[in-house]
Amino acid sequence: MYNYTILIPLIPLVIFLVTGLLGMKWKPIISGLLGTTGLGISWVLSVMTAITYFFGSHHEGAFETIIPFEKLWLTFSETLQIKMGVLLDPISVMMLVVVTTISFMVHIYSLGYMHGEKGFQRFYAFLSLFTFSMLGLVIATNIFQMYIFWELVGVSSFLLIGFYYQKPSAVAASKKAFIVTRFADFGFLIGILILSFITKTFDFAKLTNPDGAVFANAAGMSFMGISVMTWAMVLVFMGGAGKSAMFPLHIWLPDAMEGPTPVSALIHAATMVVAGVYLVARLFVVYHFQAPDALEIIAYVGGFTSLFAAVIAITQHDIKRVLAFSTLSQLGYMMLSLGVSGYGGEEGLGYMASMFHLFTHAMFKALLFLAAGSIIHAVHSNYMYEMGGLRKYLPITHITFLIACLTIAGVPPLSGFFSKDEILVAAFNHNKILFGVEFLVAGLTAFYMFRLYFNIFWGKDRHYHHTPHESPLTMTIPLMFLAFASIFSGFLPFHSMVTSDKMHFDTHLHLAVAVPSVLIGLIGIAFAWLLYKKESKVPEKLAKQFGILYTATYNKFYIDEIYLFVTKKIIFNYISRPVAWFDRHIVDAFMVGIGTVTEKISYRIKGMQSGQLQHYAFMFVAGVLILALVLVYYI
Amino acid sequence: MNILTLLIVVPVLTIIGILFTKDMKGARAVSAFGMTIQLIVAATLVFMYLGLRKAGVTDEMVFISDYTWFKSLNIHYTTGVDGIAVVMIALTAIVVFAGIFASWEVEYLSREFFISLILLATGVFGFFISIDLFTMFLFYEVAVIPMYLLIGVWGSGPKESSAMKLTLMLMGGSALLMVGIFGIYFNSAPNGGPLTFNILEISKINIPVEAQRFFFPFTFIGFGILGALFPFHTWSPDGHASAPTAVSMLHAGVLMKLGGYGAFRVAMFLMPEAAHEQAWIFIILTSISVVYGAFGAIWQKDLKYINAYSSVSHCGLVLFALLMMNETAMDGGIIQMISHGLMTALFFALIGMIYGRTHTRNIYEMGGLMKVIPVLSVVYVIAGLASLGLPGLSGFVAEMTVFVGAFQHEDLFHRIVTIIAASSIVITAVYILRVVGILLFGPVKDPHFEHLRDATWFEKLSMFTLVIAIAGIGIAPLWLSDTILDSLKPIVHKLAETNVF
Amino acid sequence: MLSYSPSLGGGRGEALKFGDMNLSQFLMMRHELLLTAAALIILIAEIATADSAKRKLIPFTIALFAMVTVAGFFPVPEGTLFGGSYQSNPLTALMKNVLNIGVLIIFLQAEGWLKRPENSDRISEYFLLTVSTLIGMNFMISSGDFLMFYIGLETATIPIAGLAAFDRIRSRSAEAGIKLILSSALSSGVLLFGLSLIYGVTGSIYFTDIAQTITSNSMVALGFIFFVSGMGFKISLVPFHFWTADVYEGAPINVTSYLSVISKGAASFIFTIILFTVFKTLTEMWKPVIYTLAVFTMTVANLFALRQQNMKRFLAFSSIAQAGFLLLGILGNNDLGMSAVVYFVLIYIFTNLGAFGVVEAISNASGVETIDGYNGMYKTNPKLSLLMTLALFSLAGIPPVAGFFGKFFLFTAAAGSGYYILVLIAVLNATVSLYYYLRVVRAMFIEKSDNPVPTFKSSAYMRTALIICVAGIFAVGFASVIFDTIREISQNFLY
Amino acid sequence: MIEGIPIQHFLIVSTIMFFIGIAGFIMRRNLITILMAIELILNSVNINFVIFNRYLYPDQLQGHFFAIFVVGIAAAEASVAIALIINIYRKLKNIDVENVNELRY
Repeated sequence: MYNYTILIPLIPLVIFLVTGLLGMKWKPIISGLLGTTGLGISWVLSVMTAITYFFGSHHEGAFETIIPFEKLWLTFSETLQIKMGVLLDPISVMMLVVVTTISFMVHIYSLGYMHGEKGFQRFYAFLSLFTFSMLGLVIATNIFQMYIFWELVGVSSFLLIGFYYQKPSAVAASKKAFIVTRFADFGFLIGILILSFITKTFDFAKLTNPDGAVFANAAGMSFMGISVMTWAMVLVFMGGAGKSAMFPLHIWLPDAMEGPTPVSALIHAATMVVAGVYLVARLFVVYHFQAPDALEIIAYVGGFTSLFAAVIAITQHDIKRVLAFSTLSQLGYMMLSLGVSGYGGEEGLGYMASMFHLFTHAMFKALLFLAAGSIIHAVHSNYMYEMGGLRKYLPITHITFLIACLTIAGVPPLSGFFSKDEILVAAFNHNKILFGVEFLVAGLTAFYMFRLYFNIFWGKDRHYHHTPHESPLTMTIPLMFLAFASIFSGFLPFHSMVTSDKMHFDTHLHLAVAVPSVLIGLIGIAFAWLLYKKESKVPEKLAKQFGILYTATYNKFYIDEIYLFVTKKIIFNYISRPVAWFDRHIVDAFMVGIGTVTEKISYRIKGMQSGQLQHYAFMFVAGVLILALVLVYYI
Repeated sequence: MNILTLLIVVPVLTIIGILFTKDMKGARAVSAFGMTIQLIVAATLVFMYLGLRKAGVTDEMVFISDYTWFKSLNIHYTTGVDGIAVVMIALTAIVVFAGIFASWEVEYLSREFFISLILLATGVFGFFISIDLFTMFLFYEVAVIPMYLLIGVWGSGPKESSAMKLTLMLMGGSALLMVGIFGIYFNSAPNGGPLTFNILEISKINIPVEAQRFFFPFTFIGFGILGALFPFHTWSPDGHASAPTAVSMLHAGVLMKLGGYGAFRVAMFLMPEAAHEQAWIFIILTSISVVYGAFGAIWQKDLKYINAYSSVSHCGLVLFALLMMNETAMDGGIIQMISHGLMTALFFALIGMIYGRTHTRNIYEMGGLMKVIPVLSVVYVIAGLASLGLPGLSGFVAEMTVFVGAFQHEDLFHRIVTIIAASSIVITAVYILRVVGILLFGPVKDPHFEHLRDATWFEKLSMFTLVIAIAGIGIAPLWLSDTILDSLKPIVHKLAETNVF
Repeated sequence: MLSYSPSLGGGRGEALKFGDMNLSQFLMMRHELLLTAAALIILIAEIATADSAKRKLIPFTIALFAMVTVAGFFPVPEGTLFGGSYQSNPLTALMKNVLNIGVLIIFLQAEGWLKRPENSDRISEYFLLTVSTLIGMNFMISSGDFLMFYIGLETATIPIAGLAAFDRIRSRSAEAGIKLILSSALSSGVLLFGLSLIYGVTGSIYFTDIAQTITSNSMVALGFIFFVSGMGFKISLVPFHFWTADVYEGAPINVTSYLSVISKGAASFIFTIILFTVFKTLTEMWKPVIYTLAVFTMTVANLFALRQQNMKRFLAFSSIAQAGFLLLGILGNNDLGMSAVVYFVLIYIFTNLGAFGVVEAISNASGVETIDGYNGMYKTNPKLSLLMTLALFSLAGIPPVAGFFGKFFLFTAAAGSGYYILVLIAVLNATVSLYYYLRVVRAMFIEKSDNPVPTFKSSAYMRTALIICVAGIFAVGFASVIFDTIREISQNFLY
Repeated sequence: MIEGIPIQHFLIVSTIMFFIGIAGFIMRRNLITILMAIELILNSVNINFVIFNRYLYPDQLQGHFFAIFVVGIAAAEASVAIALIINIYRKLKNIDVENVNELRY
């Protein structure tokens, strides 16, 4: 009954090929409309799928995993095969909805935002390519299919970040994004290889079977004192960390903001960056039963990242960068909550919460970005100190932005409140330290979001070279839609839809956790109100107060610089340059040397041919003697 | 006539045809025609082969035809192909076809150029269809020698010295090879009977192990030199840098594959025990050259050098995979040959075309080409993505098959070197993106480049032939890998049954 | 192979055999007889023709010799004459025919040079001397005892000295002559001393008797070494080769090619025969010697060839190197080796004469004899350059030209007896040799030149000669029947 | 047998002659002298042949015949050599072998 699901990824693919090959011939807008309508169709399809899957057949117990379509793509050996297929289970269906929704919104939005840009067709072609790859990743039936689309997602993100290819910073950013994620994928690949070595299979169906039969021969296998499964799963997580920009592989995400804002909204806020979370969720069973240590690591990485990013976000001026760091911090939330989750029923709360937050976050973070896009569209600047008092110019943007801020700050009854609350509860049940961290981060989040909000929409307005005006409908409609989503998506019954064991379980509000978290959120908002509502010198003073600490934070703790040092200095100068030198001056020189030496010898011995008959005679006799010696030696 | 022999007759006829032409136009027309025929013949061969297999023919080699040549030495002209040879032939036909169009505008001594080019191709085809070691070796040298003139006369830069270096190193390789072949020949009848050069017959008997121990290195290194085996790869950067476009294409695309092909078809297939015993040395060497070549490429400025070093890395991967000696890895190795052949040919074609426009190969003197010559640039990006192993293009299929296969090895050492080799995918990404970034993106460096002419029809023909092939393999690899796997079975089986470990 | 063991005059009574020897048996010597007849006819023609018409002698002689060559191909009766001093069998006949072909080509090539005014009065001299040396070689080839062998050898050598000094105007020519005659005299002296020792031990000069009675002892060893040195001089093996380069350079090109191809071929043939038959019981003794010689010859010759500028000198060293390769066939010490040697000589004749032909044509036309002088020649004389390239590739042993097959079989023979390392050395040397052959190719094809060799059209004779060479260079390799026949003949000869 | 003279003496003489010849060829500068040195060598060979034949194989004549032929050929050789020496003399106006080195390297 789900056979049509294959169309969901195929439509964007077809559109990509068509626009990519013929797009240049058309009027730009045609490819835009084509892409949008196509995406609309897949959106409708995936929503249908979701409804039928979750609410359609009234099922008892667990949601079953359905594979409506699967085709052999490549055979390695009898057991190891890559298949291309569609796998439907709660998380994949949910992701289908997320991806198509956001992508659809972005498509509409871009009609206005990218209007008149050079390479409009290219933009839409790449958007479709990305959507296709992301959908393929989501519905992967086996880990290798996932890896394939994982790479494709990476490359389409590379292409979109570098959309303004004549802008050096954009090129650099895209390069960075690709190489960093590629490095992470290397880990992912090794992880896959180890898994395949142990289990002789790629299929999620086999891998994520709770009985863990396929891991039988992993028992006792270990490398450098750590069990081989931990190795494998940590390496796999490395891939996820790369895509989801977990510390220390986060560096590419802020720079990725060089891309057009809709791209940031789609790829670097809502969909691609959660691929890592999705991967961990997809393999959650394996993590939980085979490599609990790895899960522990994930929890701490997530926790640290969320704190770390939140702190940086406070100091940034580029509004997109602030959003980027907030994305990091929220992703940290999700990872952490997966990390602290158990399996089954109440235990699996973290898992459910993570997916829940993934969903809501997608909505409001996309909203934030698109709104930011609309702001930038209006004032032609990314920097908040060039903004202020915009609320009267951009009413719709203002309202939607405010809603988003409240949502992320976790103000009830907006969706962010519910999802974050679940996460905090999960953390609270499992690990008090992490709970503390997350609690703090909740406050920080509220603070920096409203710092942003007040800076943009309040304060006294700068004199803009032309008065900002509200964006066209194509851009505001998505805003409103997403605002709607971020308000109400909190009421979706996730606990009965997306759970670790696919079974329904009951959740209830833990006031002990909820109330303080809301309070700290409000406190954060209050601080922001005090500092930024009116123009004041206080922030600078504070910055002065913290001095070195502030600068360090402002420069993102110099992580980029460290990376730069490693790549540019170490790899280029101290590895590849010596290698090149060695190749020229040792290996090659040796080969050439053989030749030159021969030539030298030939000049040395030319004296033998002196032209003197008697020398020749002498040589003759000498030769006879030599031969005689040879004989004496042999006989 | 046997279709395989046709593969040699067509080029020879083409050469004769060129002799009768007057000028460049005639020469290139004739060669284009001839090579198109050749492409068709190759395609028919592929389909006939698949048809036979589908019909359930299970012989190790098909289309076997056998003429006694030197009776007294039992030298035969024996042709026959299995799936591997077939796909290699198809690769060659495609690359040569593209090469002809890539060198559409060779004015200087164009007739001679095309003649030597096609002569080279003849050698390659002959090599792939030969079962008899003597003819194989003969064609091998026929393929190597025109190189000297092609580079020396039509090359650029320090062409004489590079051509000389290339020729001498390759001939040095064939010197080792010759010894190896003699060794095989004189041990081909350990328990009486006539000596033979026939690979199939030799593969049925077991060459004495001590003989294998002595001759395997000769044979393997002899082929390995052509396969750019570290540290015998240094002919490749200079050679490629100085060679004219089509020659680099053919050489990197096809000729270097002779090395890998011979290495397993002759060295490993006929001397399995020694192969098993000595594999570890060469595995280390090859995994070095995989990483080393990639790192070497990072530092280069000259487009051709970059590509030459990446070829070292990729061809290293081929030998590496073959030495893993399990079905999957060897399958990957052969797919890697095909894929690298196609994409490196595409690379060199593009470099030639770009060089023909900008008259420089130094990446720092170019920039922002994406704006001025979009088609060429886009294809360059595609080639780059193929070479860094992007899914959907051939490179990914090859590399993944190699890594997965190699990692299934029971022995920890093999798995660790696999990881080392796999690390090359990151380094590759680094240098490819570096080049793409500097060369195609960013603002246009040189005002002179503002008005460059984008790809012409023949250039497009040449490029898109290769692109289609690359994408085809990348999107639907199944038939290719299955074809190869079938033909690998007997080889792997022979290797497996003699595994001393 | 011989039905009885003859000895001259000795008590065993074979002297009687002279009695039964009737005229028909003389037909065994058909080659020698024909050549002698030819020589006489040339003499008479010389006397008959007026000074003005001397040039007509050239086509006349060539036609005559062509007939001789053709006649040589008719099957020759096997057997022995003069009580075993002279033996005739298919192998020797084959060798003589090979030589005839070579000489025919050389005559064709000589035409341009003989037409020169300074040679106009001595045309017949040239032919006479050449034919007489050829007669000597034929006797040497089919000699059945050391006496006949020695007579043949000297008959073959002494006139060449005259030929080498043929150019009266060039002092280099005279020097070449004196160097050749003196050092060859020395070498034959040493050779004779060796022979005398061997005679002292075995008490016979007949190959067959010696083969049966000879045993390894120090005196034989000494004699053998002297013998090898003498032969080494004729085949110009290092370190007995020093005369070669000088004589080749000094002598007229035509004579040089004669020296490098015909006399070397004949000498190496008989050397092989003697080693395989006379000393067949002493292989343990001669193999190390030949091994050493081979290594020295290939390596040193290549090293010298690397930096030569003069084409003739360059080809001289290359031909020395080729002799070194030839020794590998001898080391095979079986029918394969024997046939490989003969086959190689055959190929070598076509190849080297092709190369020398081009050199001669060019030096006749423009006097250029240096490699640099050939720069940019492909532009002006494409055909000649291509031919030269073919010849050089054949010398270097590059397929598909014949040289590849020749070398390959020589190496096969050596490898067959287990000399893999020697084969490796040889092939590596071949690679080095490729370097200097390619130098010439580079000069002709790649290098640019302000005043390249002017375009010219060589005479019909020269063209015929060159065409024959090209045909040979291609055909001999691919036509496996040739090698198979040679193999068969040498099998019958040895076993 | 020739009374009282054992074969060794002859052989010693011939050997000495041989090496004198070689030495002469290598050391003497005058072309004619070199030619004489060669004659020495050839004659030592002749002595060998004759002596061996006479002492060891008295019932046959092979050695003698060989010697005779050697003498004959030596004569021929000498004549040609002298002719060439004269030729050289015409060119160089002397017959010092040291000057005959135009061709070298």
